[in-house]
Amino acid sequence: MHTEAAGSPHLAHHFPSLEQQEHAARMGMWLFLSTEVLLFTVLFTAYAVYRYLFPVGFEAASRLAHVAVGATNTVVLITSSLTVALAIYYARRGDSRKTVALLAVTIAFGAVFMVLKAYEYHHHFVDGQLPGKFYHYAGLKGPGVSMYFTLYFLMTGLHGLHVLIGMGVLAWVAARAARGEFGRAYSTPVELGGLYWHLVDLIWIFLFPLLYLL
Amino acid sequence: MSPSAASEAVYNSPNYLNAEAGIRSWLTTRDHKRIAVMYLGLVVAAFALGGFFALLIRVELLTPGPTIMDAMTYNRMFTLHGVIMIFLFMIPAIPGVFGNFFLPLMLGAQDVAFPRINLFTVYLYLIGAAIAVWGMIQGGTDTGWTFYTPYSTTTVTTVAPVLLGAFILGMSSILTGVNFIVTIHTLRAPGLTWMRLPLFVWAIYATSIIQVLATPVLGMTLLLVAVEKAFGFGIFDPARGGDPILFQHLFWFYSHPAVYIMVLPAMAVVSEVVQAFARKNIFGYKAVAFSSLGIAFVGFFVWGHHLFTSGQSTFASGIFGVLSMFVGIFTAIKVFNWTATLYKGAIHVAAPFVYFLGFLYFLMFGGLTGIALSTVSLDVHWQDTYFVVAHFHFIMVGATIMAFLAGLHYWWPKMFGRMYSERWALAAAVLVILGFNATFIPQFLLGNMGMPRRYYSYPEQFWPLNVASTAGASLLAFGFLIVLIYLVTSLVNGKVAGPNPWGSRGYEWNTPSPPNVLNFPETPVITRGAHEYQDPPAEATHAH
Amino acid sequence: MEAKAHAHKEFGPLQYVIVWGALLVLTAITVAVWKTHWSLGTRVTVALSVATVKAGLVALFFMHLWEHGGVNRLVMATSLLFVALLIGLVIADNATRFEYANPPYSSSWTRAPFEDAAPPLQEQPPPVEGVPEAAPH
Amino acid sequence: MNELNELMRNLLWLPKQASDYARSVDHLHFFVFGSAMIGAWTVVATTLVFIVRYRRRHALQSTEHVEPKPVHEAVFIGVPLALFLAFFAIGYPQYVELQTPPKGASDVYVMAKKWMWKFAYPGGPNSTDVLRVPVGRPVRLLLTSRDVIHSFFVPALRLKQDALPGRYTQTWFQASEPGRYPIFCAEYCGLGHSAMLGELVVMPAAEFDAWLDEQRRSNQVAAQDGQPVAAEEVDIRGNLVEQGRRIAAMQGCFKCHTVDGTQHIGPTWLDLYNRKVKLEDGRTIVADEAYITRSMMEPNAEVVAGYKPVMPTFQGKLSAPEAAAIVEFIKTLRTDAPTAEPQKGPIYVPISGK
Repeated sequence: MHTEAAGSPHLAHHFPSLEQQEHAARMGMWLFLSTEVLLFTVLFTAYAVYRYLFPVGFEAASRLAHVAVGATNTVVLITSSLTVALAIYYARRGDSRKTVALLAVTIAFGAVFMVLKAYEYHHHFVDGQLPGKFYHYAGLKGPGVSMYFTLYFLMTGLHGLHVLIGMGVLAWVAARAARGEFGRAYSTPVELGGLYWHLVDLIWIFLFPLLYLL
Repeated sequence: MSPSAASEAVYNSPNYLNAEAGIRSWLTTRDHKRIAVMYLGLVVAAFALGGFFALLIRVELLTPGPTIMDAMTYNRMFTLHGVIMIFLFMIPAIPGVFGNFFLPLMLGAQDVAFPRINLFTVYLYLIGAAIAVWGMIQGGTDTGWTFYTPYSTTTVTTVAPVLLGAFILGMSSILTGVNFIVTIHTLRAPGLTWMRLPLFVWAIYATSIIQVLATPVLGMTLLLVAVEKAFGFGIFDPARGGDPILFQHLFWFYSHPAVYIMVLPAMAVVSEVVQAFARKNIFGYKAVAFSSLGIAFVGFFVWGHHLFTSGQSTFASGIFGVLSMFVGIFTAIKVFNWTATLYKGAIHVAAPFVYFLGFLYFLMFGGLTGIALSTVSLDVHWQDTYFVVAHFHFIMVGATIMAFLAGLHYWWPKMFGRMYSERWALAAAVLVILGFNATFIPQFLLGNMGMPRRYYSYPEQFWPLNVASTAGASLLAFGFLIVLIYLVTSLVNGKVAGPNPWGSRGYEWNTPSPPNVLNFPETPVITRGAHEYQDPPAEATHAH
Repeated sequence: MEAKAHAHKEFGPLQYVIVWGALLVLTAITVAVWKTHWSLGTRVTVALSVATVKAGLVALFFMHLWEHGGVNRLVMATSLLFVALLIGLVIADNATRFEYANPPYSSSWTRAPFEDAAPPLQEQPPPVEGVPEAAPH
Repeated sequence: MNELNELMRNLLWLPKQASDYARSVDHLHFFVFGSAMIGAWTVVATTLVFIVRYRRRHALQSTEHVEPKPVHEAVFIGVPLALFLAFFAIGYPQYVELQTPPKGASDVYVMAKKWMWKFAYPGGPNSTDVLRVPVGRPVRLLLTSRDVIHSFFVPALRLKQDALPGRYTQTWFQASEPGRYPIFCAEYCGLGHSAMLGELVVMPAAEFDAWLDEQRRSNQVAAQDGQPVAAEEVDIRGNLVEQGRRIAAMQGCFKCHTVDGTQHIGPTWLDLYNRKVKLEDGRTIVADEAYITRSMMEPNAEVVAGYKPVMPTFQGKLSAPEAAAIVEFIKTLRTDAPTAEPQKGPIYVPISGK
């Protein structure tokens, strides 16, 4: 399978042409994204194990999640993925104005996501639906219930952290785009920032049904 | 490609050591060769520290009761030893030093794909090491390097800094892996097809895949332990429905492949050494190359053989047990092919070759005891005894350190332009190999007798073999000391090496010693595989 | 499919909007299925299949795997393989172990564990109480 | 055959085989060891022959290009794989056997805690650190732990099973040789890990039955862990000091505290009573009844300087009279009173406000 890569004309040039450098950067980013996937896999594995062991507790606890907010957040993130994909499209065509505008919209969507997330967290805090030993919600008790909230907070917390980092990265990219650094020849940072943002979206696509709907 | 073909200019231009002067030029360098030298200093320091703790442990075990320290100190000591040796030495040693130095040289490249990230990994290493060591001095973690829950989440000692340190070291390891994979994919010289890659590159490639895919799992798992200990979220807490075996699964999903992160680079080094000193191309290039990938791949399927006695299901133990047999095959292929490489060779028994022989011996016996350990019912007796300790020291200290020393001696003239004293080197090699056997063969027998590991005191029947092991350890330490002394003095008064003192035909020798800053005066064009020792040399005939 | 025709060209805004629309429709489908009273197994299957399709759309089109592919596809496929491996083998262990080696009062504790001589466990669990009928908000 | 078994067993420093299972595992061990040795030394010998035969004659000697035929690699893969799979094919069924207790095995509950073993038999009898089993009958062990993971290890049975907190694991064995065999804890569990020793006593079946019957009848045996001995019982047995010593032994106090002045994990009990002790926080305190009792119930509140706060609480595990009995026992441990004659009658001071 590796010989196929070797045969491609792309690798025949030794000196790092811009094209080759972009190829390298993109590949590095994909490798980094795969480490992110495996980082989350630990939590997905824990979720799978405890979901399997405590089906009743998890199903009951997941009904305490705010599905409407979660669904809204899904739409928000999907839409932000669209805007960031369009930003990359325009960055490649050297349209800085549209790129910056679309990136700004993406960051705004990220902010909306975080605000909605904070709203959910607030409600869970007030109701005592908290992880592990802090769980004190009187309305629902039993094996596995506090474990659901442990995983809920760990998974959404880590994801939220990634959203914040993604917003930071996109803001930095937008600032560079505003200075007109990107054009037809070079727009790699926009693309890499976009890849990161898509991954954040991709993980949420799985978190939403697992935590809210099952 | 031959030195004679290289332009005159490159020999007159400054080498990488002299190109710039001053501490600052080192701390901000992006030259892969200088980064490698920094790694060399760091990992040797870590090895000395970890080795010092190992000696203290052996002295404590000289008598059945308390000898020189109390139980708490002892428990901290073996944790320190494990954490330092694994995270600060074994994992970064060969990729960090030889990978960084020789990967671009073997690819005909000027540097790795992301030089700035490469420098960043050194700083991550330093930060991670500082946090971990500070934590161990401050609180003194007593969990063992395995951090098993619920012990690690309930112990009174400080665990969080060590977990955080290991996490940061993991990031360093991941970035190194990403860097190497991208470099191998994108920066090969013209004509350097995948099937012409030096075997060193193949094995480093396989190592990097494991680093990238396994390390994040460890990082997250350790963070979960830290969260659990700090906040009581209960994810591994048995009293809250948590499953301690889940921790073991997650931990070993990294830590078993991590064993291959430690041994694959060793295989990378000796594949070069055996060809250079037998003056012969490898027997079965494809088999050796692809078995590295095989190890990397199958190595991910076998972690459960650490859990045979943990309460894991019989079914799962069967799956992990049978898959473990397959991972042994890839190592067997390599051993047979290295041995067959000697056939019809022209063997020169110099220090690196002696270390190669030591490596072959330790890898074979370490590997076979590994197969014995994954024979499920035998493992039940040996699990968590000194047999396991001896087994993984055979692989890690035996095989990996032999390979590290083989590589260090083989490439020393290339890295620093000086020859070391061959006579001292041979004497030290023999001493190290003997001392190593004397240390760990008694530990195999202790394991057979049933002495569990991490024992501070022990019943009298284990006494004689423990004395033997401690005696061996002191011999081993003495051997390492000699190596350190003659290598350091060779920097000052060693004979000037010349570009290729071994007559090796590895690509990396087509540079002056030490190499100059930009490696190659012009991009080399590769027309033959590395280590072809036929006459006339292949490059002389490639014109037609 | 439409996308296939453009496989070698870069996607334009129109294609992105189409993918976006598909993602919204799929999200609606998951939520709708959640509201039905189908069996848990069916709902889990549908939810996870839909999530996988959505993730595939994002990866292939938004993340350009469709055009760039090659080694990056391999990277992603390999990491997903190991994800499946980790989850699959761990669950295989939990599902087949000695039933009382799983956490107390989990689904594998099918009956009251042992006779009088069993040492008591640390925590006596109540059954799951107060299960809400539907989403409270 | 038996001589060969003994020869190999001694050669490999293996302990006595106390069950048929242990013997069959050892036979696999010998097979693995033998074939591995033959294979490995063949490679070593080949290497040495090559080194001599193909030593370098001159510095720039050239060599021919040797490529393997597919058959070479097939042999390199096939031979070890066949051997390794044979190991697995023998070893795995043995493991399955070990994991599958036969119907009709008698149960023993094993509870591990820092740093002792408790064994409980159906119907109440229990013991600390000593596991008595009949020879020739299958015994199933159901293991659990009070705190962290421990591992029940009997080298003579080639048997090991982790004890997990809050849940049960199981294993079984059928001892074939009467005798006394050591039990180790094989999973690292803290300061007293290496002192967490036990003993397996394999008794003739009739003797075992008699012992168990007597235990069941006798009131001497304390109730299970977690159900403190009632106050009257302590009184009835009269000798409070002896009672204290016995309770201390049963609770595992001597894993960490000595009575002869030797320093161990915890402070020695010799001359402890009324001693002035320096605490971690710098205060000095007199070790009176109140302090000693507090140390049992809230051990980590006032830790003596130089010691680690590792003692588990005995709140709920010791009743007030039991704690008092231990205090009485400590009071008698004095260097100036070498013949600590047990006092008669209950003279403890009840602890109020507990």
